[in-house]
Parts: sequence; structure tokens; C-alpha cells
Amino acid sequence: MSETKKFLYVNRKAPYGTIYALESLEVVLIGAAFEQDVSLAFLDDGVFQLTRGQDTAGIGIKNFSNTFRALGDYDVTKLFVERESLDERGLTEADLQAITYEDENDDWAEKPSIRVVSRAEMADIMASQDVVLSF
Amino acid sequence: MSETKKFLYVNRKAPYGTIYALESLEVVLIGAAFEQDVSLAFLDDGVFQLTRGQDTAGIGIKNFSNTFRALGDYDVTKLFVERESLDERGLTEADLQAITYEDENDDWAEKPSIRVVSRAEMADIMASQDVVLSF
Amino acid sequence: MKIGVVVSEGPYTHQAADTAYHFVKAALDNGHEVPRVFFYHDGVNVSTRLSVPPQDERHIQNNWTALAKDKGIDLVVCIAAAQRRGLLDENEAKRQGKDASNIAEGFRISGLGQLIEMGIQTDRLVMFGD
Amino acid sequence: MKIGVVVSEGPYTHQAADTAYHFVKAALDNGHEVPRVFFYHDGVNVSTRLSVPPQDERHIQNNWTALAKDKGIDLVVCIAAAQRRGLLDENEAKRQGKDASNIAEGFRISGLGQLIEMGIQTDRLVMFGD
Amino acid sequence: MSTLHTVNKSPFGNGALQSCLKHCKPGDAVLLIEDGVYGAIAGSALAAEVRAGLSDVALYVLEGDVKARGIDAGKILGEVKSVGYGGFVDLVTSHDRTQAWL
Amino acid sequence: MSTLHTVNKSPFGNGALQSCLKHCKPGDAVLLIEDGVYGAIAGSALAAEVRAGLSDVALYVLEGDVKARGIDAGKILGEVKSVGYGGFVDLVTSHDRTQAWL
Repeated sequence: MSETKKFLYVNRKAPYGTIYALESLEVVLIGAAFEQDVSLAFLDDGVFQLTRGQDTAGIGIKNFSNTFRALGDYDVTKLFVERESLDERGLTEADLQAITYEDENDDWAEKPSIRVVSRAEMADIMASQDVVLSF
Repeated sequence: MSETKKFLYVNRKAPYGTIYALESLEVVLIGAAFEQDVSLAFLDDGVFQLTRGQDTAGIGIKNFSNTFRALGDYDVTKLFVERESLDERGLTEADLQAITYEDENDDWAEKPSIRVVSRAEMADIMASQDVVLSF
Repeated sequence: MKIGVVVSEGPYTHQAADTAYHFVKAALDNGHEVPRVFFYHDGVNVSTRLSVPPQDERHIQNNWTALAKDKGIDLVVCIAAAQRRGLLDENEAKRQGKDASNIAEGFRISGLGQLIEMGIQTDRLVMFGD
Repeated sequence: MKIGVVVSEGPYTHQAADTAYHFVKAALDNGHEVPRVFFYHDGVNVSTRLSVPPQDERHIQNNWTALAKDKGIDLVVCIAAAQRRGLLDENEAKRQGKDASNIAEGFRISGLGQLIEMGIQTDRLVMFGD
Repeated sequence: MSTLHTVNKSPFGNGALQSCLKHCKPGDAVLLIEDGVYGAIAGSALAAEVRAGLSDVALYVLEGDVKARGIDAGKILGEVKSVGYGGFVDLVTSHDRTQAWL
Repeated sequence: MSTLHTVNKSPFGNGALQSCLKHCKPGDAVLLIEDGVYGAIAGSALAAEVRAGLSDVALYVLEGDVKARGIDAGKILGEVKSVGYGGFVDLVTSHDRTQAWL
């Protein structure tokens, strides 16, 4: 398959209460092997997936939040987070995990994968995709 | 079982999009045989369950709205519908099916089963129950 | 006190079956009785014995089976909800002409009357769903 | 056009599997191709062959099996999602040491790569879920 | 380059339609399916908000879902177009991508 | 005679918490569990509305669900009390009935 398409994974649901966040991440990890142009969008309750300090010991469910930090190793480096969604939920970028990747085109400099964007920018990102998968 | 308890079935979801409305009704029908003091509450999207003129031929799902009209035969005669929920959805009582029962204590006079109540009255109804089942 | 519990959503997809499990364990630890847990709607999917979750995840169905065995809880799966969704015990499979069954040990299939009866016979009823 | 379809919720509980079915039929009637339908999340529950809905209700799984046979559609069930939820074909059942399988004719179990591949190889992708 | 958005939940209990409308671009279309069709009711507390979100965005409902729910055609917002499953397919093929607001 | 209400959904995408608060009576308690715990975040766009709904109503959160979601204790509304599963059981038995806002 030589064709490269722009894939967007849209995450609008919180983690743990339902499985969508985890199973979305499983698609992203498998999808990385296909060498498409991948972006992740976090908006509405989806922004809760990225909070730092998640500790699931008390609910007996596996904590998968560390996996987001491994995405850079899979060349998944574009995680767009909607600012308005953060604001409404009383969150700032400081409440999110630091997620980084090493830029092979810039002497492997460590760069942030999370990019906080406005709602208008998020709409533009959505409108520029070939395939949109919603979770 | 000689004890009689007040059972309230709370319906807050629309029909057909999900199965909760249908499976709630199945509980009500089975529950009728236990001769408890049964009430049904319809609020939020649950009020959509009672609209008249439902025709499911186009979606290939069984239309169960007629079953509400049979509830009187099972001595289920108290269907409380919240006025504020109707208002928010642009509905009036005229948009709902007529559902009646024959009152054995009043020479089998036909009486309406649906009682439109205010949100405050609905809260009072909820607070007077022994068992609340939510669908 | 006697506490009845209803689980209305399927395993893994919703947290309901997990929260209910931890709630029941705590109720028993606090000296209360939980005579029955009733599985309704997609909750019937908790009762499958064919589930194979990843090794590092909790095994929801096995947890319920073990708890029921250990504490003598009656795990009732609604027959009407189960039939729609493809959960059958051996008797049902035979009766319906199906070549397999999938209900786990500790769960039994019965009617909705068991839910009403639980509501009548317990002091409190707690529902976990979506 | 080639249209790929994803079903993300289980049968009867959500309308997704019904809407997807009517959509796929209409797409084929309009001269489009639907090479594959991918079942993910609770959508894997559509693939059970043990479902016994009431006689006066539609049989969602049988409808899909018949449509796939009639039109040559590849119905793929995600293996990871299926294992968690207790949907196994004969091979998987053997491999996992389970005494029964429950996948219906016309469905095949495979990996998430089939979803990505569908996204790459089709002109449009439509998701039905909750 | 335009998008077909699908919304399948009632906007009275769930925020999907509102979020969808805030992310539409001019030329996009929104198709209400399943419980989403309740979003097209005129005279509801949300009708004005829905209407305001429709500048340069076309709103469609799936006819079978409207009829199933007993919503009278006269109760639907004037700007809404009704389509069958075939019309749904046409909307999918006539837009560049489909985004489901699940 | 009082009621324990449970809410398990985020109030940002779903109306359950808002509807629950509108149906509470003085002396009732609301316990936020699972994704419902997001309703206890201070500084959110809904915090004022939640607070306003709490006259004579006690608000609790399930501790395990708060920690799982990485919500810092300092970010929780001041009037909220935190309980474990055992505390959940105590709330059930100390109120006359439990109503789940599913």
C-alpha cells in the first residue's frame, strides 16, 4: 500500500467509566504500523484522558495513561487538545501529562506531542482529514 | 408475600435508539403480577416514549408503544409525566397517546392514566417510594 | 441490612459491573447481606464463560463467579434479556436448538420476577448501569 | 464508490447495528461497494450465533449473515474486543482452552489492522455507535 | 472539501449535537439519525440554538427515525430536509468524509 | 425519609447530574461515582450550577474514581466529602432509598 491517507482519531469520552478511550488507543497503536499520517483529537470529555497522576489502584482497572507517553515511539506525534474543552472542565495544560517525541528531522530534539488548539483550529484539523474515526 | 411496597419505574430515555424503554416496560408487565403499589415516572427524554403516532416500519424495529395502552389491564394506572420535560422538548400533553384505565372503585369509569405533574411534584413522588428502578 | 443489586451494563465496556463488584464486597465486609445480584439489559453479558481478557486486566466474570461461590450470592441473569443477546445455559441451548451454551458457573438464568422479588425482599436496592 | 462501515455497539441494546444494516443495503442498492463491515467495541456482540430474539422481533445477527452471504461482504470482528467480551470462533476457543465457540456464519475474527486497511482502501468510512 | 456529520443522540440529554454544530465548517451537512432526530423539533428549548448553528450548514433527518418516534412533520424545523437510507448514502458519497459524533 | 442519589456520568456531556439536582429534596445526598466524579471539579463551567443545587443536599464522591481520573484533591469543590466503597454502603443504608440517575 503506497497511498498515504490522513487519519484522525477523535476522542470525546472520559477514561475508565467506559472502554472507548482504551480501545481507541489500541486502534492507534495497531494503526501506527500502517505508516499513515496520523493525528489524535481530544475534545469534550476526551481531554480527561490525558490528565496527569491517574491512579486506578482503587477501582481495580488497568491504568493505561502511561501508554500515551509511548506514542512518540510509534511515530504518533500529533495530539491536538481543544482549549475550550479544557476551560469548561476547569483544566489547564498543566493538568495534562507531558507527552513528547524525538524529532528525527531536527537532530532528535525532544518536542511536545500535545498541542493545545482553539475550537476553530480543531474544526480546521477535522476538515482536513481523509478518514475520521470516532471513539 | 403479604408485604406491599411502593415501586417506581423511572424512565429517562427515548425509545428505539436504545432498548431501555422496551426492557423497562417488560419489567413493569412482569412486576404487575406481584400486586405491589406501582407508579411509572416519565421525565427528561423518557417523555418521548409516550408520543402518539409512532410508526417503526421504516426502521425495522417492533413498535411497542401500543403496550402502554394495555397497562390499565394490568392495574398499572399511574403514569406520571413531568411538565417541564415536555416543555423543554416542545411537546404538550396533546402530543402524547391517550392512556386510560377502568376504575373498579368508581363503577368502572374510564379515567386517564397519564398525569402531567410539575418537576416539584415529581420530586415528591420519587421521595415517597420504597423501591426505585431506573431505566 | 439486606441489599439487592442490579447490574445493567456489560463487562469492560462500562464500569458498572466493576463498581457493583466492589460495592457488594464492601457491603458484605460491613456485615450486610447481599442475597442476590440481578443482571439485566447488557448486564447479562457479564455471565459469559467465554471471556478471555488480556492477562494484565481484571477478569470480571471470574471475579463474580468466585465471589458468589465464596459468599453464597445468587447471581440471576434475566432470561429475556439473555436470549436476545445470545447468553444461554445448557437447558436453554437444548430447548432453542442451539449447539452451544456460554453461561459461567455461579450464574443462573431466570425470569424478571426475580428482580421484583428482590425489590420486595431486600431493604435497599442499588442499580449500576449507564 | 467503496464505502467502509464500522459497527461499535451491540445488537438490540443500541440501534447502531440496525441503522448500519439498512445503510449497507441502501448503499448496495445504489450501486456502491461495501467490501467490509468492521465490528468493534460492543459491536462484536452482533456476531453471536446464540441469539434468540422474540419471534416478532427482527433477528439482527441472521440479517447480517444473510446479507453478507448474498452480497459477498466481509464481516470482520475485532479479535481483541471479542476476546474480552466472550466472542470466540472454533480456533480461538481451542487455543484459549474454552469448551464452546459462539461466532455465527459469515463473520470472521481478525485484528484491528483490518479496520485501518478498510480506512485506506475505501473512499468513505461511516461509523455507527453510541 | 466538505464533511457529513452524523449525530445519533437526543440533544436534550447529551452534548453531541451542540459540539458537532460548533465544529462545522461552511458547506458541511449534519444528518440526524436514531435518537438524534429529536434535535430537529421546532419549539423546543434548543431549537433556537440549533438554528443559530446552521449558518451555511445543511440539516437533514433520517425519515424512518422521525416516523418511528411519532414526530409530526409539522413539528420539524422548516430548514430541515428529510432523507431515507438511500439519501443517507448519497450524503455520504457527496461529501468528502463522514464524521460520526458518537 | 431521605434518598441517596447516584450519578455516574460526566455532567459536561450528559444531563443526568443536572436533572438529579433538580429532583433532590432537603436532606438528600448525591454520590458521584465513575465518570460522575467530574461533576465535583471546582473551577469548571458547571461548578456554580452544581453548587447552587446543593442547598440542604450533601455531595459525595467515590474516592477510587477520583484518583483513577487524576483529579487532584485540591481541585474538588470544598463542600464535597470523599468516601470509599464502604462509605458508599453506609450511605445506602443510612438513606431510605437509592435512586440511580442512569
